[in-house]
Parts: sequence; structure tokens; C-alpha cells
Amino acid sequence: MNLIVKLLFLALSLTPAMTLLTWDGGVAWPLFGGITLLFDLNPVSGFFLLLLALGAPLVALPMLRLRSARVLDETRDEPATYALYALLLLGMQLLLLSGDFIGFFVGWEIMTWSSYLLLLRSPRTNLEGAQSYILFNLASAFLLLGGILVYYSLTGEFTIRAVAGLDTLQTLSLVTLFGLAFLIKVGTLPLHLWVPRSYDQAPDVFSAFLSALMSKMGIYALILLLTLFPEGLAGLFGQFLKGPAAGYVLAWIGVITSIVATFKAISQEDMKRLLAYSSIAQVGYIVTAIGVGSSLAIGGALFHSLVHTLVKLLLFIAIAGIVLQTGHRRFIDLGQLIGRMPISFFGVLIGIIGLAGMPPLPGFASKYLIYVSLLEAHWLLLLAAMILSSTAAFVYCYKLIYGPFLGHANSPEARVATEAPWQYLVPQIVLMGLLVALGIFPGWAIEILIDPVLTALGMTPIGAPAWGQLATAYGGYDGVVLMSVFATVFVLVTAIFFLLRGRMRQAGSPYDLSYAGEVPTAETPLHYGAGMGRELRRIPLVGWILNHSTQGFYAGLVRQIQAAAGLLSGLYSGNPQTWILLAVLIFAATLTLQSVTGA
Amino acid sequence: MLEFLDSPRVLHGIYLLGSLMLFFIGLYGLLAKRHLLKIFVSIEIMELAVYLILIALATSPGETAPILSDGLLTFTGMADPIPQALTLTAIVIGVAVTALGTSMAIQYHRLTGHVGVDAMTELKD
Amino acid sequence: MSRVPLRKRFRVQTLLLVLLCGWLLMLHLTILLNHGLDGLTTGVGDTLLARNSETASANAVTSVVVSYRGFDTLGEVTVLFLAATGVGLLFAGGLTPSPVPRDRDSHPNEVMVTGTRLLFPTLLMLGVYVVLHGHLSPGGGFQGGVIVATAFFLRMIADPAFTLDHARVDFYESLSGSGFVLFGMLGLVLVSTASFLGNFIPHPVEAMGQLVSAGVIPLIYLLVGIKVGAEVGAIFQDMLEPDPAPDHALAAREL
Amino acid sequence: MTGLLAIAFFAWMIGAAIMAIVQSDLLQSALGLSLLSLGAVGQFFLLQAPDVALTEAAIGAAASSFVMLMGVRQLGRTERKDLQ
Amino acid sequence: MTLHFTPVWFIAVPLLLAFLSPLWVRLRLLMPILLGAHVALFALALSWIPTVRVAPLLETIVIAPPLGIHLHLDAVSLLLVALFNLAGALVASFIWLSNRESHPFNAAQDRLFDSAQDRLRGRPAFILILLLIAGSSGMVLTGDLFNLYVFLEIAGVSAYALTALRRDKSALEAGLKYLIIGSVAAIFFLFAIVLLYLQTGQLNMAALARDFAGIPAPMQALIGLLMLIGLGIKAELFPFNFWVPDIYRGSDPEITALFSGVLVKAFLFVLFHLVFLLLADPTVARTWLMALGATTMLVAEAVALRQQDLRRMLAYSSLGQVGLITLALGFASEATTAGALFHMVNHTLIKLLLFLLTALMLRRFLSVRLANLQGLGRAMPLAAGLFVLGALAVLGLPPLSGFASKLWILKGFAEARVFWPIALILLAALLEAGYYFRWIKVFYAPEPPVTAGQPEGDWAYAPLLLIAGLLILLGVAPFLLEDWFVQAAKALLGRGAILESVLGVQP
Repeated sequence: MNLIVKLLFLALSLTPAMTLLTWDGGVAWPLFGGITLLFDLNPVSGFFLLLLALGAPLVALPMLRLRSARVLDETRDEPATYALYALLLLGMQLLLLSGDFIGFFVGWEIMTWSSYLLLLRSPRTNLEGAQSYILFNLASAFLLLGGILVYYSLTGEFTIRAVAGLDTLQTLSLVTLFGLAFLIKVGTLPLHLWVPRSYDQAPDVFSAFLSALMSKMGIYALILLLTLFPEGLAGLFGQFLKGPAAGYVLAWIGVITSIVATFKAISQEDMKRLLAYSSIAQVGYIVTAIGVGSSLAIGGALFHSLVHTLVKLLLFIAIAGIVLQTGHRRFIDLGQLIGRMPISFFGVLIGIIGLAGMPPLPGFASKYLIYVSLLEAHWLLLLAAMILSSTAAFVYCYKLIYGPFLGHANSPEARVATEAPWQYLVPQIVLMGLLVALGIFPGWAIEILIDPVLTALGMTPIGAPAWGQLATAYGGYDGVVLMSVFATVFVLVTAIFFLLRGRMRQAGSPYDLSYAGEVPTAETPLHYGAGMGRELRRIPLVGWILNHSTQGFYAGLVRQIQAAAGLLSGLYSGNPQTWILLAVLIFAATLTLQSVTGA
Repeated sequence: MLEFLDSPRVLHGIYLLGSLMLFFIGLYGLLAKRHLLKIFVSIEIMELAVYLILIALATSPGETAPILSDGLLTFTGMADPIPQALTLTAIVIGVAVTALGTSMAIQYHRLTGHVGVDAMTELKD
Repeated sequence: MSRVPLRKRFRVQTLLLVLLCGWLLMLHLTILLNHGLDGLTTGVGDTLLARNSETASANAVTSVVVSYRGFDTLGEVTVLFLAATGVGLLFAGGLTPSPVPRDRDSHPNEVMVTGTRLLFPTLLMLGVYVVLHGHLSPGGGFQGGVIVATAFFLRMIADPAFTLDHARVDFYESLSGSGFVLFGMLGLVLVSTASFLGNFIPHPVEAMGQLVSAGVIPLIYLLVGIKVGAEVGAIFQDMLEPDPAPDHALAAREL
Repeated sequence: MTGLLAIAFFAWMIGAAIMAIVQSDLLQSALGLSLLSLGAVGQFFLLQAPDVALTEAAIGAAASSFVMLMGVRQLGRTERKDLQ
Repeated sequence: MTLHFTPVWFIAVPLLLAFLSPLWVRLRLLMPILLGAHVALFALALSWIPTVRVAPLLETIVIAPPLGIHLHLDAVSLLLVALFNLAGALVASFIWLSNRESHPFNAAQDRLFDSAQDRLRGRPAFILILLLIAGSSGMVLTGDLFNLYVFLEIAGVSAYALTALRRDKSALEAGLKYLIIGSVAAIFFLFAIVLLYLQTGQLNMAALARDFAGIPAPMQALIGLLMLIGLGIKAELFPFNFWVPDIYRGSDPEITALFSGVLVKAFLFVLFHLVFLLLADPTVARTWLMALGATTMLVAEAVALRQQDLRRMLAYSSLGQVGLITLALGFASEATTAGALFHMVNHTLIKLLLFLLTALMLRRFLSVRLANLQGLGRAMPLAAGLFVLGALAVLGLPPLSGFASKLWILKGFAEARVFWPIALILLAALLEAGYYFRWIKVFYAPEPPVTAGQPEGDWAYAPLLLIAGLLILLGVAPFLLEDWFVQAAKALLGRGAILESVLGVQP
């Protein structure tokens, strides 16, 4: 019985892939009053559906083992989880396939609430986390609906297609409503509050899905805006340097998001929170690229989406495996897992290389495209800021690999942990393979995956001289060569390491501080990751960023609304005479008004 | 001497004034008195005032009761029967509601010992 | 000492309420005296009055109440029925835990009991008369029904041994109520009237003023009389029956 | 004549209504209500509405007063016994 | 002698059944009759759809309008009557199917009150529920103003008595409050009817509509205000709806489901029916009503944020939806009206679902305060799941039916390029999400709850699952009923058609 449920679930997780492969022709579903839902596949949605098709089964596999055998839990509510996951996939497919805004909204909402209910499945979810997730996402959805209705009132239909002949005010209101909605979903800076909380509190495997795939729906929607306004962001306020002025604002939003999120990520003590902030930062890059809006930039954005999906799936699943096996999530409790969980180690290693955008892996290629597009637009300040954030990202990447895998094991569980179960390892291996393959053949990705999308958007395709090569006007590289060089170097270094390993000094205990002048106690956090945030706060600007958060603003807002509610609820006092008196007073006032004005 | 009082407009005016005074005396009682029975009394007074307005203003002086008796052969020159019928109905409804309300008040008093509306705070959150 | 400001405040509140009501009275008077004085010139009432001989009921109010607006009357009887149900619900068993028989404030004296026994049939007769002559003279089902109920009520007050059988009251209530609806349905079903509450019994105008006239109207009024009598009687009895001593012990335990 | 009678009845009724509302002895209050109903009976007779008058007498004066009396018996005679 | 199926059956049959209730008690048929009557009347209503589509059905009682009373069955009243009887059938089946074990109350309470279910299965409850629905149907059907008042009182008195059904302190308090405020509302309404009659000499609504314009303006305003107060109290509009949470909190949730699902809808219909019918140019009244609706919605949704008792929370949510419906009906374009009628149907179904679930929870935990429902999702997974479904539907999230109706309303506003109601509706929905999801979060808290009461009967879920199925079906395929709603909206807005069909004159 249980097995059948699980197999069925796996089969369901393959539905996006099935849809992608077997889709033929559009489907129309009449709703009412002339509203017809149109579903069809186009290159843009096809690209994102590909991501979903890739990710869905890879997340589904570890979902089969959500609880470790050590935790005794008598409730068997997995079928509900599976059902919600299937609903979520359904919603996302609806969203991607829909050719009209109502279908888009339906998919968007199904995605929102089913993911919220999945979020509640985690015992770690607290009220603030859950509420901020659903309220931000619903705010986004309602803004979207507002935008859709404005669109409808302007065009008289719900079909998603280019609108023409709007004046600035109309365009601005549309762009603001849609843009805000999508930016909330993407999680850019002032609107990101829900992201770290939910990625942190969600069931560990599901965080992978949230970060890797759901945030991409926001990206898809932002790109959709380009379809809606073919003259792009440039049409709104003209040019700034060599790029669109409106896009310049968007690009800065993206870059600031990525800088702040990067520093936030560095200061985290918790693996999942770190990954959450890193997600925000990475999505910030994509937003920047969309802001640039040139074909190179959009290509870069799409490529980076692809890479980020793969990387975040890999990292979150690997981390979920660690959490499953050890029960710990903070760096300070972990360490020395390199020997005990080697495959996870490689997973994280490959993941952070991709995340940092270092050369042999495709993260480099995508970031390279974005840099080049910024150069093309002559937005050099932005380029510098982005490089700053990109560089700072190395720090948290390093933390991610050092914390759990190297150093000392700081908790008993970490000392006895074994490799994650196969459900966690298979996706990791697949993802590693994909990342390496993409690293070798960046040109293939551009030609096969990205260029059709660009063509469909009406942009010039980037093109690639060969499958292994990436070429831009500012130069390119050959992935095959690069990968060979790095692989050779890696093999050499590893070989040397193992050859020399016997002579290296092994630290006996975590408190063996031969080089320090002080005697630690058991409370001294000797772990590398500990206290990094504290030190970061000494840097003037970074300290300011880390000390301020939007949380206070939203908490204040909630307090104000609650106070207003309390004030209003005073009206609903329980005395019938008060009710009657109020009614009579209103009656008298209106009648007086009437007789004064009417006479 | 006081013939002018019997002219239709004046008569109607008298009834209007009197009934409205009754109505607002009832309203005052409804708003000022806390005792449940007093509230029901006030409601009855208000209802009565409304019936009076209806019948008084629908009847012109000189009309007879709409009943064929003692030598009357046709239904002419009679008071409008509809307001009377409506009032009949409304009186019975009013008394039914009062009876129900009083029963509730009695039960409420038995359970809590309270007799006033301002003591009803059980439902407050 | 501390009561003075309280009382003062209380007076201010009263004053304000009086002012509010007075102001509303003023407003209503200005509107109504300006626009509402002329009474009715024409309306459905006059038309109905002119057509009243169709029903052959000497009492035009009765024909309106029972026939033309019989639907209202059915609803009104239903409201009374609902109120009786509600009162019965509220006073139904379970709330008077003391098994002691009813203990009145004062025991009725012999004169009163005898007097009531004499008055009882007279009142009953009067009630029945008023009901049966509803289509001829003032009065009818409601008034007669209440008179009958009052007769029983007086017996109940005067004579502790006298109680109404609940089941029988229910029976009359049910019979008369369903009879009313069935009469209505019969009017609907019969081709000659084809209207709910239609007057399907022949009612020649010539018979107007006689006891047997106006077709279905006296029958329905009789049913209304029984119904109203039973409802009001039930309400009276329900309100009279419960133990007058408020059961504070029970209430206190629940608090 | 009608007008005078009407005014007299109204004086009677308003007095009864004020009595019904202001009296803190609830028995007096119920009595006020009956008096008010009696006044209304007179008014209805005056207005050529004998049916309504009879109804008001039977239902308004008798039944309604009875209901009030039952209420007074159960709730106590004084108005403000728990509201001081 | 033929069997005439006429609208009068909707009223006559329940009355007959209620009057015959001692017979059903003896035959032990109360519950089957209660269910059967509503199912039969629902089926009867459905069978009329083709007829009514052609022309409205006029049922004369004794004498033709405008002299007498008539029942007016057009698309919109048919819709509402069908809805009311459906709601009655659902509640009846829920009461019937709930299990029979008595409450484990403490001893004192045990002596005081028989168990909740037994009370709901008794003869008084049978009569009151049957007539509550009949009264609401009558209000919707009748074409005569005073008859409307009578039905208003029938529904009102049943509602007062039903509120006090539990006979404990809170139920009696709620019943008394309801009775007082309801009577005051009825007096105001009656006063308005009296003035209307005195001014025009008519009681038939169509005739009143014809003659209303002849009334002097100050009088019109007075009558309108009196009606607004009377019906505003009954229909739960903002400055007059302070009684609602107390009453909903004090009565049994099964009963509250009917108040929120049936009674309010009937009063809303009456209010708008009168506005659209009496006023040839209802612009001013519509503006007022839209403002009232918007205020009702926002205030209720804001206050609901702080509620700790599920019944109170649902009461405020109900008020919020009433505000939304008022806002949409007040705008009175065909799309918003159709959407609002659709939303009425949805809201009835949703509130039935939620209140009946509350009844189950109350039975299980003896309290429905937020703190007592921690971890409900584990103790009653199906109930929690259905609650989530209901919450999603009331918030208007796809693919549930609330979405379709809200979209319809919003689309209507967008078509007219009026954007402030859209913004307010979306803001209100966000506030609503704020509290519904707070409750859902608490339901799925990991700590298991303390169970004190008895387990719910499995069969009680059958009507709830039926409602859930309907919500999904109407959400996925609203086109099934689309035509009906459009017809109903046309009927509600079509003043001329009503005047013509009743009086035979062109306005």
C-alpha cells in the first residue's frame, strides 16, 4: 500500500516532464462570461517547464524519506504531503502553460497555497514564518490580480499578448502592479522578508523546491512582462547610457538585493538560512540582468536561472541529507563530515563552485554573460557593485564547505553520522553530472535552450560557435578546454594531498589549540563558522546593513493594524442599547442632514 | 366652539402628534431603561404608536366602520379595511414576539439573576 | 458622597436622550405634517371595499383578513405558533428540578374559585360567539380565540387543580393549523378557484349577513380561532407553570 | 367632538405610557401598559375600527398584560435591584 | 382536480409539515421529514428553471395584484429559494447524521441541558428550522410589502427562538439581544411600510414602484432611511451590525450556519430588491449602499484579526462577505450583480461548511477558542482539511468557487473602469487571509490538542464532503450555472420587466 502510494507519487512528479514531452496543441477551458483559459506551450514557458520537469522528480525522490529512522513519529501523514506536492506541480504547470492571465493567476494561486500548506508540514514552522510567507505571497497575488484587472480594463481581454497604444500613466500603473507582484515573488530587497523565514522553516527537502523552482516562477513572470511590453523597459522613460532607464532602477534593485543578501548570508550560523540568503542574492543577479534587458542580458538571466536551479537543488538536497543524518543545521554543531558523507561533500563542493560562479562550472558562463551585458550598456557602477557582491559570495561558499565537512565534529551526532540514504544521493549525482556537462558545453545550452526563448521574445539569439564554446562580443572561452585544465589540476592536487596526507598533523581534539595563547572552555565557540557575523559587523557599511532589517518595519505595520482592529472592535460592544443608540443617532444625523439640504 | 378640531387635517394632525409622541416616548424608554421588561414595554408602545398612525391617517372623519349592519346595503363611505386588517395582524405578531422575549427574560433571570441588558457580558470576547 | 456625580452623570445622559428623542420628534413632525396629512385619497382599500360583496362577508375587515389577505393571516398564525413553540421550548422540562408541587403566592379563596367556575362557561360561550360571527360583526378568530384562552387561563389561576393537557392543546393546534393550510391548498387545487386560499364554497351575495354565508371565510376563521386559542393558551400555561422561586442555587453552581 | 375625545384619549395614553416607562415599580409599569392599551382601544373605536379595538382589548390589554405580569412575577417588582 | 405546482408550495408545504409536527414526533419521522421536505422543495425549484427562463411566474393569491398578495417567481428568487432549500437540506442531513451519544458535560450541566444533538433533533428545532427557511423563501418570493413584513417576522421569530435553543446563559443572552435588536428593526421597517401605504394607498411592490416617484422628496427620504435602518440591521450592514458577533457566538453553530447562509441572504435580497424596484433612479441609494458595503467589509475584516473564538471570527468573516456582496450589488452593473449573486451562493455553501465544522469541533473539544484548537489537524484531519478548503474558498483562491465569483465581481468593476472597489476588495481579502491563515497555522501546530468531548460521527462528514465537492465543481466549471446567474442579475435589475409582468404596464 505504502509502496503503491510512493510509486504513484513518483509518477506524479514526472508529470511536468510528460507535459513537456507529449504536449501537442492548445487546450481551452471556458470559465464564465467570456473568460476562457488558454493553455499552450511556447518557447519561454517551455524553458521554465524544462527546469520544473528536471527539478520535480529530483525533489520528489528525497521526499520519500522525509523523516530519519531515528525520529519516532507515529503519524503517517505523508500521503497528504504527496498530494500537496502534486497539486503544487499542477499549479506550476498551469502557470507556465497558460496563455491568458486568468489561467496564469489560477496557477499562481494554486502554487501559493499548496506550497504554504506544504510549509506547514514542517514542525519547525512558526507563526511569523508561516504568516509572512502566505501574506507576502498573497499580497503579490492580489497585486497581480489588480494588474490583470487594469490590463483587462485597458484591452478588454485576458490573453497575454503585447499591448500597444498605452499612455505613460497606464503603462506605469500596469508595470508597477505587475512588477511589485513579481518582485515580491522573486524576493528582492524590501520585499524579501518571507524568503529567509520560509526557506529556513520549510521541510528540508522542500526548501530545495522553494528556492530552486518557485523563485523561478517569479523570474518567468518578470520575463513575461517583456512580452507584454515589447518595447521593453526602454519605452517608459527612455535611455540611460546605453540601456533602458527604467531597467536601470530595476537593475539597482537587483544588485542591492544581492549585496545585502550576500552579507546577510555570510553572517548566518545556520546552513539553510545561509542558502536562503544566497538564493536571494542569486536571484538579485537575475533581476539585474532582466533590468538590462538586452538579448545578451536576458540570455544571461535565463542561463543563470538554469544554473541556479541546478545548484540550489544540489545544495539544498545535500544539506537536507546532512540534517536528516545528524539532526543539526547550525555550522557550530557540525564538522568533519568529509569522510563520513563523501558524496554529499562532493555535492556541496560542486554546488558552491557553481554558486560562486567560478570558471569550470556553468555559473561562470551565466555570470559572464550578465557582466558583458552590463558592459555593453555602459553601466559600470552596477558592474562594480555586482562584482563586489559576487566576490563576497566566495566567503559564504567557503563557509558552506568548511563548516559541515572540514574542521572538527562538534556534536555527538556529527561524529557518528553516515552517508545520506540513496534517495538523497541519486539526485545529487544527477545534478553534479548535469552541472559538469553544462560546464563543458555552455554553447550547447545557449544554442538549444536559450536561443529559442530569445527568438520567441523577439530578440537576437546569442549563438555559439561550437557546443563547447561560449562567445560574446567581448570574448569567450572554450568549456572543454577549461574543464580539462581544471579537472587535471584537481586530480593533481587531490593526488598530492593524498600522497602527502600521512605526514600532515592531525588535530587530536577540538580544544587542542597549539597555536593559541588562551585556554578554551567548553563554551568557547571554536568552530570556524561561529562569530563570523559578529566580526563582519565591524566593517562600517556592512555593519549598517546587517544591523538594519525590514523586519522591524513589517512588525510595526502589523502592530498598527492590530491596534486599529482593537479600536474598531470596541464598536462591537455587547450592549443592545448601544447598538440601537448608534443606529438612532445615525438615523437622526442623516435625517437632519436631509432636511437641512433638502429644504 | 371646538368644531375646527374635527376638520380632517386638524384631526389627522392631532393623531399624528399624539402617536409620534407615543412613538418617541417608547424610543426614549428603549434607550434609557436597562430592565428587560421595560425594554419590551417600550417596544410595545412604539408598535402601538405605529398602528395608531396607520389607522388614524387612513381613516377620514365621517366614515363608518367597514361592517355591513343595520340597514346599510353597500360598502360605501366606510373606513379603509386594509389598515385595520394589517393592524390586526401586526398586533398579534407583536404580542407573540413580546411573549417570546419575556419568556427568554424569565429564563435568563433564572440562570443568572440578572434583569438588565447592561449586565449581559457573557458573550464578550 | 460619591453617588452625587454618578447621579449627575445619569441625569445628563437622560437629558441627552430626551433631547435626541425630542429632536427626532420634531423632524418627523415637520416632514409628516407637511406631506402626510391629507390621508388616503385612493388606494387598494377602496377598490377592495367596492368589491367586497364578492366575498359575501358583511364584515369587510374579515374578508380582507381571511380572504384577500388570508396569506398574511396564515403567516401571522405561524408567528404565533412559532412564539408558542419558542416559549414551550424555553419552559420545557428540565429547568424546574424541585419536585414540590406548584406553590403560589396566595392560595385562591373559595369565592374566587366559584366565581371563576361560573364565569368560565360564559367566557367560553362569548369566545365561540365572537369567533363564529367574525364575518358578520366585529371580532373573529383572533379575538374569540384569545377570549377562550383567557377563560381557560382564569380557571388555571383560580383553580390549582385545573391544568390543560399539553397533548390535547398540541392536537388542536396541529389540527387547526394544518386545516388552514389544507383549506388553502384545496382552494389551489380546485379548478373553480385555482388560487391558494380561494373561496371554493359557494357564497351567494344574497346570504350576506346570515350566519351561514361567505363560503369558506367563517370556517377558516373558526380554524384561526382554535389555533389562536390553543397557542395563546399554551403560552399562558407555559408561563404560568414553572416554579416561581428563581433557582439561584443552580445558577450559582453554573457560574 | 371627535377631536376633543381624541385629545383626551391621547392625554390618557401619554400619561399611561410615561407611567409605564418611568415607574420603577414594575407592577405599576405593567398597569401603565394596560391603561395605554385601554386608551388605544378607545382610539380605535373612535377611528371606526371596532375589529382592531376588540383585538387590542383582547390581545393588547389582556394577553400582553398577562405576559408582563408573569414577567414581573418572575423577575421581581423593583426595576433596579441588580443595577445599582 | 389537478396537482398545481406553484410557488406557494415553497411556503405551504413547510407550514403544513410544521403544523403536523406532533404526528411526525409520534411516527419518529422528524428528521427524515426535515431532510425530505428541503430536498423535495430543492428539486421542485430546479424543475422550474426552464419555465422561469421564459417568463417569471406570477402566483396570485385570492385576488390579482395589485389588490391582493402575489408570489413572484423569477430567476433571482428561484435561485435564492433553491439555495435556501439546499442549505436547509444540508443542515438537516448534518443534524440527522451526527451521532447520538450525549455530552459528557459535568453533572450540573447535564441536569440542566439535554445534549446539543438531541435538542437539535427535537420537535421545536424541527419547526423552527423548517419555518426559518420557509420564512426566508417567503421574503424572497412575495410581491407584497406587508406580506414581506409577515415573513420577516416568521423568519425573525424562528431565528430568535433558535438562537436560544441551547437554553444556557450565553444562548439566552444571544437570544434576548437578537430579539431586542430584531424587534427594533422590525418596528422601523413597519413604520416605513405604514408611511408608504399612507402615501400611495398601495401595498403591492410593483404598484408602489409605480407610485413611489409621486411621493414628496422629504417623505421619500424618511421612508428610505427607515427602511435602511430596518433592513440594514437585519442584513448586517456596517453601522447596524454590531449585534452579529454576539448572536453568532451564542447560538449553536448548526443554527448559525443557517443565519449566515440563509437569513442574511434573504435580507440582502430584500434590501436590494426594494432599492432597485422602488427607485427609478437609484444612483444616490446605490452610492450610499456601496459606501456602507465597503465600510462593512473593511471594518469586519480588520476586527476579525483579533478574534480568539472561532464562531466570532466566522461571524466577522461573514460580515466581511456581506459587505463585499453589498458593494457589488450596489454597483449594479450586470456583471457585478451576477457575480454578487454567485458569491451569495458560494458564501452560503462556504459558511455552512465552516460553521458545521465548528459544530464538530465544538462537540469534540467543547470550546472553539484558538488556544484549544492547537494541533487540530492531527486530531481531526478531515475536519482541518475541509476547514482549509472552506478558508481558501472564502478568500477567493482558485480553483475554488469563491474565486470565480470574486473574479466575476472584479471583472465587472474593471469593465466599468472603477478601480477603488477593486483595491478595497483585494485589501480586504488580504486582511481576511491574515486571520484565516492564522487559524490554519494553529490547526497544524505540532502539539496534539487536548480532547475533552466525544469523537464526531463519521457520517456527519457526508454533507460536508458534498459541500466541498460543490465548491470545487463550481470553481472549476462555473459556466454550469453562468446562464442562471446572468438571468438572475437581469431579473434583479429589471425594474421594467417586473412592473410589466405584475401590472401589465410599461414604466
